[in-house]
Amino acid sequence: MEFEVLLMGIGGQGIQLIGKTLALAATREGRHAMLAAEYGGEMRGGPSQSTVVIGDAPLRALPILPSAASAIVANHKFSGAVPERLRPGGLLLLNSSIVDPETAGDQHRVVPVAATALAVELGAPQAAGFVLLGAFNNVTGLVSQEALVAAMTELLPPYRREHAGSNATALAAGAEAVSEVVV
Amino acid sequence: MEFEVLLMGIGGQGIQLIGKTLALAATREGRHAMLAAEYGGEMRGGPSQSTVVIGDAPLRALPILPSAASAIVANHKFSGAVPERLRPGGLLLLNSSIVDPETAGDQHRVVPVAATALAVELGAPQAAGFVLLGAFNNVTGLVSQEALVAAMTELLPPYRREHAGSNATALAAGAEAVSEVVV
Amino acid sequence: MDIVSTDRPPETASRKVAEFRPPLQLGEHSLCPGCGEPVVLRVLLETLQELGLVDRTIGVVGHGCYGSFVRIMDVDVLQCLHGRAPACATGIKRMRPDTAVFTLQGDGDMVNEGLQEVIHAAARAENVTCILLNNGVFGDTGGQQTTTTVLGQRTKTSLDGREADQHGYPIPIADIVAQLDGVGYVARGAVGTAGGVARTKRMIRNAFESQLAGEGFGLVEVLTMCPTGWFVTAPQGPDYLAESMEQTYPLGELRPRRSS
Amino acid sequence: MDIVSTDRPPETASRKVAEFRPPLQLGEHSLCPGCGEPVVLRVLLETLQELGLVDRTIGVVGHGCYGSFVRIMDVDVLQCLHGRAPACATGIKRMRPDTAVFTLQGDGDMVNEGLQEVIHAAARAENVTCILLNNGVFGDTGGQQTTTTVLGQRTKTSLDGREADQHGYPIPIADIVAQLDGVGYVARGAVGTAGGVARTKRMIRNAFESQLAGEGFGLVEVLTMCPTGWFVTAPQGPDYLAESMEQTYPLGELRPRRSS
Amino acid sequence: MGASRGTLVIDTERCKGCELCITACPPNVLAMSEQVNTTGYRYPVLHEGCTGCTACALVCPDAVFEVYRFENER
Amino acid sequence: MGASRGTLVIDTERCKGCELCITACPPNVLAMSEQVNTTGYRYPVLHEGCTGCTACALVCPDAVFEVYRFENER
Amino acid sequence: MSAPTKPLELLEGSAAIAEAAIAAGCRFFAGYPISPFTSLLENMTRLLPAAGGVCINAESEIEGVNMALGAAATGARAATGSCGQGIALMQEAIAEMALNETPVVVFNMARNQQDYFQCTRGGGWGDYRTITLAPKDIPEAVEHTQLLFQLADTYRAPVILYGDPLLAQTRVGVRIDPPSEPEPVKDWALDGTMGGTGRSRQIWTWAMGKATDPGPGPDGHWRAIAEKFERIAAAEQRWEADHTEDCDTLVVAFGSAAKFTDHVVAELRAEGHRIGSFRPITLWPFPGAALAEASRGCRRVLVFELNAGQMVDDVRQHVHDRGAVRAIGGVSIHESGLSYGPLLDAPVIRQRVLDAMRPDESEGVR
Amino acid sequence: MSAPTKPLELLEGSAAIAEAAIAAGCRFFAGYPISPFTSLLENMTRLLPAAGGVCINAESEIEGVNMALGAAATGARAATGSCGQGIALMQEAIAEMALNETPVVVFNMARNQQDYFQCTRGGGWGDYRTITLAPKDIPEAVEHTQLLFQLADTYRAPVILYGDPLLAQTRVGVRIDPPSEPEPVKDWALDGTMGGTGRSRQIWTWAMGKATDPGPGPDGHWRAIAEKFERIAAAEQRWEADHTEDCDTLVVAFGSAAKFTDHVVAELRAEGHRIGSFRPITLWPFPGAALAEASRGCRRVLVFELNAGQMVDDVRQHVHDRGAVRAIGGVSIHESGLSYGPLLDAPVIRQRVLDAMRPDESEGVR
Ligand SMILES: Cc1ncc(C[n+]2csc(CCOP(=O)(O)OP(=O)(O)O)c2C)c(N)n1
Ligand SMILES: Cc1ncc(C[n+]2csc(CCOP(=O)(O)OP(=O)(O)O)c2C)c(N)n1
Ligand code: SF4
Ligand code: SF4
Ligand code: SF4
Ligand code: SF4
Ligand code: SF4
Ligand code: SF4
Ligand SMILES: [Mg+2]
Ligand SMILES: [Mg+2]
Repeated sequence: MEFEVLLMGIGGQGIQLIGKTLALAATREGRHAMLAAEYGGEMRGGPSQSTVVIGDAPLRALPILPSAASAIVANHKFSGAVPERLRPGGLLLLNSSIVDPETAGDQHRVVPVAATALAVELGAPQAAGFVLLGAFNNVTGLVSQEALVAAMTELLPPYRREHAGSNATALAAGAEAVSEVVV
Repeated sequence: MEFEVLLMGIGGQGIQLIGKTLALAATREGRHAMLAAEYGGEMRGGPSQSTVVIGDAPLRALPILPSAASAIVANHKFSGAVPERLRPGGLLLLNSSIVDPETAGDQHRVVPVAATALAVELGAPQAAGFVLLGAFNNVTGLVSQEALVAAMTELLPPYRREHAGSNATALAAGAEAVSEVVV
Repeated sequence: MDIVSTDRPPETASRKVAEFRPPLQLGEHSLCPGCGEPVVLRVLLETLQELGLVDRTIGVVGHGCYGSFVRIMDVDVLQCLHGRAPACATGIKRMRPDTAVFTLQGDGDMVNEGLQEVIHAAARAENVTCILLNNGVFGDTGGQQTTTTVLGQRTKTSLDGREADQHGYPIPIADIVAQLDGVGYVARGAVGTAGGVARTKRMIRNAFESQLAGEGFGLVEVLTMCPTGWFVTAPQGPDYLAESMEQTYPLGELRPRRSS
Repeated sequence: MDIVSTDRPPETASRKVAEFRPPLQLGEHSLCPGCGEPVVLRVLLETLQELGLVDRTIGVVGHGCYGSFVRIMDVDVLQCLHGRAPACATGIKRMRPDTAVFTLQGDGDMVNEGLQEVIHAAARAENVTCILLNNGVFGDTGGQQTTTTVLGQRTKTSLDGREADQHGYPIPIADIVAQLDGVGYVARGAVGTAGGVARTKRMIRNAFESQLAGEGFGLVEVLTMCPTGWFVTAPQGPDYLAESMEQTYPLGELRPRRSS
Repeated sequence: MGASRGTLVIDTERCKGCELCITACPPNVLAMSEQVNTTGYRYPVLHEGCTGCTACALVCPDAVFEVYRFENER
Repeated sequence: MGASRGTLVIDTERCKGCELCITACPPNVLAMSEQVNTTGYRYPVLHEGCTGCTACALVCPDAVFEVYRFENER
Repeated sequence: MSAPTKPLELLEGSAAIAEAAIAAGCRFFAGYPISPFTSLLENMTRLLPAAGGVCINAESEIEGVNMALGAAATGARAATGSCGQGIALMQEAIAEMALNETPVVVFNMARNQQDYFQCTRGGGWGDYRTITLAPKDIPEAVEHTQLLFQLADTYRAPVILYGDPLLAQTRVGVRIDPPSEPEPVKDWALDGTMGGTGRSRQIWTWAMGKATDPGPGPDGHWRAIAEKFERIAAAEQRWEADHTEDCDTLVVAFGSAAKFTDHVVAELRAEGHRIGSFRPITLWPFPGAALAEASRGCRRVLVFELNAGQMVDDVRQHVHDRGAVRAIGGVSIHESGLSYGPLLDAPVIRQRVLDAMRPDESEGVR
Repeated sequence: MSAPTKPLELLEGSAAIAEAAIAAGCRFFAGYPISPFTSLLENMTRLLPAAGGVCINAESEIEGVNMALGAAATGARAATGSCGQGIALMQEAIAEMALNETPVVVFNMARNQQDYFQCTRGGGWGDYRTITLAPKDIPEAVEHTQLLFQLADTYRAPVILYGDPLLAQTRVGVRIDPPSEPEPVKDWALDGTMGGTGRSRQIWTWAMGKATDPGPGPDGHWRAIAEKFERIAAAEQRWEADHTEDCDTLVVAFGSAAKFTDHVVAELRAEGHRIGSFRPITLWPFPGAALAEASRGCRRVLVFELNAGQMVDDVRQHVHDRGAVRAIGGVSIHESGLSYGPLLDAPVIRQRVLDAMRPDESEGVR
């Protein structure tokens, strides 16, 4: 089985980093992972998207997914493609601080997480993405929470190592926020 | 009818210039002419060859002649190709000051002209080629002798104009030298 | 300290002394916060306007972040191949001697890929004006080392800083060009400070005036901030420029106009 | 005046002080009478021999009349693309740092087609020796104007003489290179006179010694006669060289070795 | 800060928050806002004492400023 | 012309007649032949007075000369 | 075509081409010496200034082609040229001109026929093709030169003349007439006048347009370019076919080589062989339909090209029966490296054709 | 192939290729930034010095490729790369390396599939071909990278990897193993040691040799090279064919695009369509015989390539029934100009295939 995640936001929200974290965590757990960045070209600002696929055997997924089982939407600005690609009944995890869950329609299993608000609350506004990832991972159980923390830490460049702690807290807070959601 | 001439010598004997003279003379007379230089590349010294074709209608001749009706051979050094290309019975005009007519075989109509000796005699050692051309033209009657002189004069670069007189004399001397040859 | 309202022009008698953007700029650029290149675009367009060259100018633009300016410059423009602007400008100027022809190139464009083009054009005394936006990196491709990167600078292809042994020395193109015969005007400015911007604008004006007077090749090198490619914050840009780049590339007129 | 017999070595006690040709030259060249290039080949090969570099030298030869020297130089040699010798030499030297690497290029090769290569290699401080045979024309293609053709010279592409307005100014490449950081040694010689040949040889020796000492990029520009491309007779070559080329390109060490 | 000899119009929506204007202002009368514009950038706000020198406009890469000089100093 | 302090071997067949050696010779003891070699070029002939200075060999593009210096001036 | 009153001029091919180009309105030329292109450059140097044009001995091929691009961008008829190596260096710019639509004539005075792929498949970047005319002799080269300037302007595209040493250096009597068609109006050309109007001009391969007047962008623009090349492919195929009605053996060749094969075919026809000839005049667009037609019913299609087999790719794509195709040419280089070797000779070709026609020969695909 | 013990590394394609190259013994790399090649250059900058190699951020593509040529001439395993425009600038040198026999690996991290001609037909000069491998995904790119260094040395020729943005920038879990084959001995390489022996070495496209030991010269040498390329053409064709035994419709695609068409074909197979797929792995030598075989009996051969029609030339030459060929791809460019546009998407491709399979469709040649 391969499990696909679409990640969508705008530049600066850390979409690429949380995608990498998820893919690396799965890899470190001995699974197969693919992370495809939607090519933004050399235009600055604008959409940031990526897709992660995780499986137990060598992957067959395409680097441009025809459809996906789940999505994390951090910003509504460029998320027009989500409803198209997310399979009916798929998991749609929203940053409800920014995206109104009402707009998500009823095709998908919507899980709202007030990620930005939570992150600000934790004193780590840069970590909203990790709140979303922690929540997403708790809902899907894709990888272990420890693997996520380890992967996040590994990926931080030396001069950002000081964020490791607050990012980990954010991951935990995200998981916590959806702990009662039934998958 | 198209009439072909092969011209062969070594660099410095003026082979290219007499070829041009003949072709230009024919052109000025309103005929069709072609002058093809055998490509010597960027190697210095060595063979100098060209071919001239003259006709009354637009020419059909190839720029590399499969065979020719006549040849002017100013030096034996690289003339190996002549017997091959000159049609049996063709006219073979030799500079007998340099090339031994005995070596010419009996396939062709050999006309020896002591061009170098004649040119030196005339006090114009540079003009041996024009002696050969004058002789050749007299034997073949390809163009008028006046046309040859005019073409030669036209082709001389300004700083060599002083040779015009001695070249003309050489042309005449060549014609004279073969005036008794029956074509 | 009171905050002054700045959402509309003052109602008291006043004179507008600076405009948002020059009339020749057709829209917004999309360059990074703190980038120095749009500043040069602005002073260039202002200069064309001020010299009355609007309807007889042809620009040739190379490849770099400034490449996107072709969409917002309201002059006839050729977007050319990377590095080749001086050659294209030559063809243009020779066929249209009455126009003002300029190139807009970066250090990667002019001093890497197209070093040959600019030196040959200068020696050929082509009567065109080349404007170099020197930020010491390939900005557009994400911050790799160019030939003008200063020693010690970290880039994505000089990870521990540019080292002379491994990566060679920076090339001061304006100094080289200034020494060639055939050259009418060469200067080096910078846009890290307001004074620098003003002086740069005068240099660009001098270069065009030199072209109009038929004095030969003109080059204005402008040091510009590239916080993204330098891996510094935008506010640090001007200081970094002054402390690193200006040390290697002193500012000033390297070849003043003959007439002046 | 008696004519001395010169068909065999003298029988009286004597010492041979000049050899027909250096042992590293494998055969005759096919260049024009009075060409200066074979003289440089000779002193180059003699120098390699004298410095004991015979079995650790790699040459890179460009395109020009000297290109045919690859057939007669008894050293490992790459005949490279027109203009690209300094780039090829870079790859070679970086992979074989213990060899002596040189390029042999003409003015057309180095200052036209490959201007960029040589300047970049110099700025990169590549530890190689470039030898420029500057005759101010494309000799091999029959005498067209190069960037080093002096003003006033007639060529097949400057029929009334090179005119600055139309054809631009000559580029003094050695002077440009001499000013770059990263450079170990730059000199300009000429082979029109015996003294010039001797001095040129010393320059070439200095350049190789500089390379062996790891001092950075070396360039020796040698002015050579090209009677064919200059449309003068062979005996006129040296005078023409002195009167026209040397005026534009003064001889000497433009960047002496640091150690000297 | 003395009286203002000039003032600005600041098109805050265009600002990208690079702060070049802040350091460029000779009398130091510009400061960055606490708020962000719709693109998410903080932008400069003007305090009393502007001289209308145009330094801010000269250095701003994003053409955020119009500068006015008062006929009579206020 | 003084006595010869040196002498040459001239490989006349290699000569291309460029005359560079003639002008290069300091004591002016080289002159071009009247004859031509088999390639058709005139070549240098040596007169008395050679100093063995090697100038001719240095300038000759065609490696025509070997130069000898006598142990004792003749 | 030519006025009967004007006398013939004995011109070297390069001179004839230069005169034809100038008569066609060429006003800018930039080139770098290389054999056998050099003589075209020299003739342009000699002739162009007198015609009010500019000829630059460019410092390199890359500078030459980009100068020509710039000149063409202003609307001037512009040309450049070189051969093999130099054209290789120009490939980036040739692609650029195809994609930014600047009309430049490129004279590839090649050393031989080994650059067929170079001309017909580019090697630049992106989807583009270059109209390539391969004259068989100098009078045709004159005609093609003028046609090429017209085609370049008509389609706003770079175009190529595929010449060779025989075309460059042979002298024949020719007449150069001014071209019949007038130069098209070029409202797209950069003349500097549109600044400040909000509708200033832009030449750009990505065709993104101005902020006030967006262009199609690379996707739309490159698709439009591809469609243009399809139109050209349909409209501009040129060829010559001889004795193809009843032939059994068809000889396919281009350029100078075709002049030789034609000669051989004529000889063999005269001797009673059912042989015909087909010559693509446009190498691109390759006259595929005409070849299919001409080769219908042929048992053998003999491809003679002086290279290791390049045009044969196009022949195989279009010939009626692919199994009938046989390559009878080959690499053949003069010892100087700069021209054809001994294979370009009528008797040699005749022998190759006869060998291929031997009934005992198996008729395999090569 | 890969040792089961070694864990997977999550690597960006460019990083995986860089590691594979270094594992294969690459010790010299020179390149110039251009998207999407830049990341390969950056990874080489990061990794090569630690492996004892040299990575130069060359000042231009021309300098980069000639540095690599020089490095390879000494026997080092050397590589360079770029995409479209930069590869265009390298064409002269790529031809040179083919003709002077210096083995260099060229990474064409292309922006799309519009450079098929550029890779397969050169555009340099003279008769040469370049072995070109087009991996469909990153694990295959790793394998191909190592294979290419081996092929380059085996045949002493430049070779190309045709990548794209998906291969350069996607991250997957991969394992890089050292290559199984040892590096061949290179007695031809210039090491400087042969000076003064009378047998000093020479690398030269014209192969004229030394005066004391003449070489074959251009005629002989280039004919030998042409024969070498014929040998390569025969020996090195690689392809993948699926469901071709009984298929009615064959989809032909290469590189990343084939990954998408395979997906669509598998879907349609599962739905009962008699459809198969054919993927040339070597773009040159094109696996013509295998395609002829695979397409035997097919009513439709659908060529999907993201360009205006380039590989279709090769398909037409070799496919069993030329009349069955239809192009279903096209130009499709991302708005940035730097990557694929919307056509590279499984649902879109599926639709195009279904449209082409509609029975009412006329089965014409495009
Ligand atoms: C032939 C070629 N090589 C490489 C590129 C890729 N490229 C585009 S922009 C750029 C960097 C330009 O740097 P610079 O000119 O300094 O401009 P900046 O982005 O720094 O303003 C490069 C290398 C290209 N477009 N063409
Ligand atoms: C790319 C390329 N362009 C042009 C040529 C043709 N070419 C061969 S030699 C030469 C002239 C070289 O001139 P220079 O280097 O000055 O040498 P010289 O013959 O004067 O000694 C040229 C232009 C070539 N070989 N390659
Ligand atoms: S990358 Fe640098 S040059 Fe490019 S827009 Fe950003 S700051 Fe400016
Ligand atoms: S053309 Fe000039 S450079 Fe070439 S061999 Fe002759 S004299 Fe020497
Ligand atoms: S105009 Fe001058 S004083 Fe006023 S805000 Fe701008 S920089 Fe400061
Ligand atoms: S300089 Fe301009 S863009 Fe930067 S902060 Fe000031 S107003 Fe904003
Ligand atoms: S060695 Fe000296 S003196 Fe003797 S001939 Fe030669 S140049 Fe003259
Ligand atoms: S210099 Fe040499 S080649 Fe020239 S004339 Fe003297 S001996 Fe002969
Ligand atoms: Mg830059
Ligand atoms: Mg020269």
